[in-house]
Amino acid sequence: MTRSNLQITTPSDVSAGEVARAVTGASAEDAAKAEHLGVAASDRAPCCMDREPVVCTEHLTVQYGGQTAMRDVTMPIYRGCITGIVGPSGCGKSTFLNCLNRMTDMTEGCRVSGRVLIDGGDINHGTVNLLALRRRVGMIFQKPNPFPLSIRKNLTFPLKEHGVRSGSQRESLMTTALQQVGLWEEVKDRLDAPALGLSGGQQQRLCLARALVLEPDVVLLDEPCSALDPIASGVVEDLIDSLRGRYTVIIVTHNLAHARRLADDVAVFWLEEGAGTVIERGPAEQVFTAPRHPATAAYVEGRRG
Amino acid sequence: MYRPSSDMLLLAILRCLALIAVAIVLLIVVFLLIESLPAVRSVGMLRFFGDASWHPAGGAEAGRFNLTPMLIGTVAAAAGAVLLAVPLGMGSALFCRFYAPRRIGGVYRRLVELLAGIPSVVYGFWGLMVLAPLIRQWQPPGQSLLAGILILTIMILPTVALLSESSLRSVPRSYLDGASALGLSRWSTIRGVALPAAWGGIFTAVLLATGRAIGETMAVLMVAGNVVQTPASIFEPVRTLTANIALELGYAMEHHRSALFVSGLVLMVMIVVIVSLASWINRGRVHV
Amino acid sequence: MSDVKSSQPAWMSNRHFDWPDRLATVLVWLVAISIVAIFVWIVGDLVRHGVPHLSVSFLFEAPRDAGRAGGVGPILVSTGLILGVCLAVSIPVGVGTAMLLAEFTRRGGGFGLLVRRSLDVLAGVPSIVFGLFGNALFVIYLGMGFSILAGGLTLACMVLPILIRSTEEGFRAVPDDYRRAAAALGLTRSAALWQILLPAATPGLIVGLVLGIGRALAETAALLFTSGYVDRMPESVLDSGRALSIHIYDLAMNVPGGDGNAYASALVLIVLLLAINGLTFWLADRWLGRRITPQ
Amino acid sequence: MRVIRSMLGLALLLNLLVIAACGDGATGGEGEVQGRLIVTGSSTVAPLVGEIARRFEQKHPGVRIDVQAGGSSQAVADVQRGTAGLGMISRSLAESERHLDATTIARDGIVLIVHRDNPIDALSDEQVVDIFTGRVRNWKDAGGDDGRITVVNKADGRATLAIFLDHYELQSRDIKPGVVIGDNQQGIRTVAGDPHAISYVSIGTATFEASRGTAIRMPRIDGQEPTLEAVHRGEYALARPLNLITHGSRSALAEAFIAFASSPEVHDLVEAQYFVPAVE
Repeated sequence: MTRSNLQITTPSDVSAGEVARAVTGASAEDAAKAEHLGVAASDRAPCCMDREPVVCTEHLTVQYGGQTAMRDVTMPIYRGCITGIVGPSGCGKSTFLNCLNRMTDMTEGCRVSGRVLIDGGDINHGTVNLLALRRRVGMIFQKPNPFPLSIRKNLTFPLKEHGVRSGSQRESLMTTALQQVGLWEEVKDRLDAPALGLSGGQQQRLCLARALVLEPDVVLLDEPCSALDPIASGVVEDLIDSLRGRYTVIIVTHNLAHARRLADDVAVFWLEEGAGTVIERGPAEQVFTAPRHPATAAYVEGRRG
Repeated sequence: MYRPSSDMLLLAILRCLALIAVAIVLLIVVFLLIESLPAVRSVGMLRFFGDASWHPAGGAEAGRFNLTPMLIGTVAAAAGAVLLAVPLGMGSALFCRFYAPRRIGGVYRRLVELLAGIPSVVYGFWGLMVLAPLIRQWQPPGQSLLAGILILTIMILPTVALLSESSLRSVPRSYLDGASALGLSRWSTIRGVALPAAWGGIFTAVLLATGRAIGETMAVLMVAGNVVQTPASIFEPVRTLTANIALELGYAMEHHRSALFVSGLVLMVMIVVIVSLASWINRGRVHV
Repeated sequence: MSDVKSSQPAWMSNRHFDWPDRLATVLVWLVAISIVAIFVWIVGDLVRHGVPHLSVSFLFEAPRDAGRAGGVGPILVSTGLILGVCLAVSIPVGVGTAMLLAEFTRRGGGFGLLVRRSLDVLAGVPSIVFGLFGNALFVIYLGMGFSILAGGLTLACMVLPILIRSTEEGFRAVPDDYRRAAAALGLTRSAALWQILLPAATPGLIVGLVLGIGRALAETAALLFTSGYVDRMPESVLDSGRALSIHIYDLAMNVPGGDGNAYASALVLIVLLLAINGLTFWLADRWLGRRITPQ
Repeated sequence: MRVIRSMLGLALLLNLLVIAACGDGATGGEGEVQGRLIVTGSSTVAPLVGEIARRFEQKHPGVRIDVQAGGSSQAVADVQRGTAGLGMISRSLAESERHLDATTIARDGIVLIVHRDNPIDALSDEQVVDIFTGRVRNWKDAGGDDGRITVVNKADGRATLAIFLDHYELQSRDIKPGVVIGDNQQGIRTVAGDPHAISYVSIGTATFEASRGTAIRMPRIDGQEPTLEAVHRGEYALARPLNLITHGSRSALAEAFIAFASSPEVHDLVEAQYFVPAVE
């Protein structure tokens, strides 16, 4: 992990100077921490050690019908890491997530200012191919939302729409994805059964498979376990854990234990002046053991939030 | 369980009132049967479908009672209208739900509702004054199966559009969000997710529209030319079962009148089949 | 900026052209535009030809010369009377049935199912079959002759399903808490119905009424052989009376030179229906907070 | 059982309504007639009877006469059922209708009508038959301009159709129509709107319409001038009587009205409607 490495992957110096500074600053700091925590971190995910920012937000502010919901979030997210977004409800965590694949476009009266850079490209730029962007940035929702189709079609239909012409190729990609989420053994005999007949945990894993089958780089998870029972929740959690290194994972959760177990990095959102913003971010260990912001300290100790 | 007597009385009254709806259906069927009985008895059901032509004024002996051309006319007009109205109506519903900017969508929807409220006699009048003469310039005589199909299409289109739209509206937002998060295009989302999810409601809409097309009288009567024949092309005039009744009931006597009630019975059977189909498809819901 | 382009990720360029998606968009817009065009065409035609014949006196005068001249005064009165008969019969029956269906029957119960199926069938019966039925039962069998009474009763049978459906929705929209609260107070169900549920369900009833009136006003085929087409001022509900829609039909089909007044009458009818339609949605938006779809 | 009982209840209710309805039927006073008379039937006769009724009402203020056009067959049905007190038919009584009483109030004929722009001036009987049976399909072949003929025929059950068929010894099924219509007026309207159409209607109606500028013409048939004078002289082959019919004993009102309608007092009305007054 070197400075020159960073220079290559950050966007142009002209436009993203500030980000570069933020990134550099953060990474220098993080590097120290990483060295400090060295062994533990590398045990979990060697890939995460590169500290190469994939997603950078820059003064990101979101308004719903004139009401500011999230203000001035500037944050890098590193390749191959699991980044946990924590904080009390209503402080802009989901809003932040929705900015990263422009799901905010779907909400009437939603205005986004600031920038989101993925691989150095501004996703709000006019020429962006939104469909390709969303293929690159997968998303899992709080409530499992498989399509009202068969299990098979839930996976093959998006593939087909994204131009995978060959049926046999779609089948094999589907099989791989289902195996990846550990669903294959459970559903291989009833691939043509309606997906809505699966249990909640199975549905959520199907949704994950549906996202993974498109081979995204970044996976956004919006409280993926909150609608599941503890056992299903554990299975999904293990699954997310296994994504480390291969995908850049951003997970919103209000379950602190969950974040502590899973995340490499953590960002704490807090409501300040009626809008959510990041009050603290850094490696998970540091945020949980040595919080710098008093609100974070109160929050992680369970005194507030 | 204890029930106060006032409750029992109320329940009894309400039951009687509710039975009126049942009674009306029964009475309709009974009267259609009673009135069509003389013709069925002396002409025989077979002749309604096997006679050489429809010339019922001659009585049971000299008259001819073939309803088949009108049955074909009814089915052809309704089928043509449904074939045209379904894609258009669905397009309209999709426009409202997925394509139109919010304000335009609202205004547009109101407009379709207004179209739904225009009486059939006004559509018929417009067809008579505008549509049929237009077709006549191209292919005389103008009053034709085509004119009937077009007028029926305009009439049932709002039904298809509004019911499909409310069916699309009931597709959960999470499906659509899921589809966009996968980077599916608008059309892929509609084709792959929204339409399959709304299928039941849309199919019901189509069935109800078919029922309406079969049962429509005035507009078809005014534009379709009313010649009893099996049309060889869409430019030829046809007579539907409904138009036949409207045209001849006032002048019909004895077996002729009775024969018209037979065609009413045939219509009724078609409608009951369609309604049953619709409620069978919708058996999960409360209402058709 | 050139280096931005060179290091740009693949998804940044929108060069990919999604043919099916574009085609669908164009088609859907075309459909919407053509529907608007047809609407403008029809309504424009009616307005263009109808307005010159329209005046205040047109609304009050009697038709002369088979309707080519004069107005629609008696016809509006007949239409109103037919509607009046229709509502006087259908409201009590409709409200009672809706009350029973919503408050006293289980969803899967046999009696409720019988009534519901009957209403479904009734809603689908073609209006001309109602005409046949009304002609056979009211006009001939019950000896009412061609009369406003016979026409109104026939229409009452027709609008019953619409009225019941909407009123039942009105009852169902009343929160269960009201019922429980009433029961907890030891009220009889009839008392609860009259005092609490019926007032709460009134919006549904009114929307149903307005929809039913719309349907009844637009009806022609069911009235042809029940209320007849005498175009004079009716003196009682036993007189034959010509409804507005039948007047349009007669002028359009049977009166050479009747076009002008047919257009004007059609315009009057449309304006009446628009007013009623507008009222429906205003009421629905205001009271029910949801939209009612007419079928 | 419950179903049957409530159906009975409904029937009872409806019967009560009807009994109430029948309460204020026509009542004949002494000397001055009054009450209500319903007249239904032929659309050919209806406008004339309407005018006569208006004049009759002016003379007898207590009287209301409702005239309803339907068709001759409806008149027969209605007077038999008693739905109408008086019927109008545009033909003689048929063999099977001898039990009814008919009074002729005027005479009429049937003419062919074509669009005003159609140059055809005369048609022979053969040509008429050929056109209506579909053997001739283009006006070119009947001496006119090029253009497909639209045969406008009347629906089964119309008196005009029966007389037309009778005259040409045709069966209803021999006719190959392009459009089927109900009333005279509808026929006139259809022909006036279609330059290639041909139909047949009452002379009275056609002359009346032509005089008010409707776009129709009446070609000669087999050399006969289709005029009221010809009908008057009894020379017109396609002529017919216009009758008022009753069933059973006539009410005082019906009697008075029939007497009025067939009296010379209304000859001006008959002529104004382009019919020929009945010869006393």
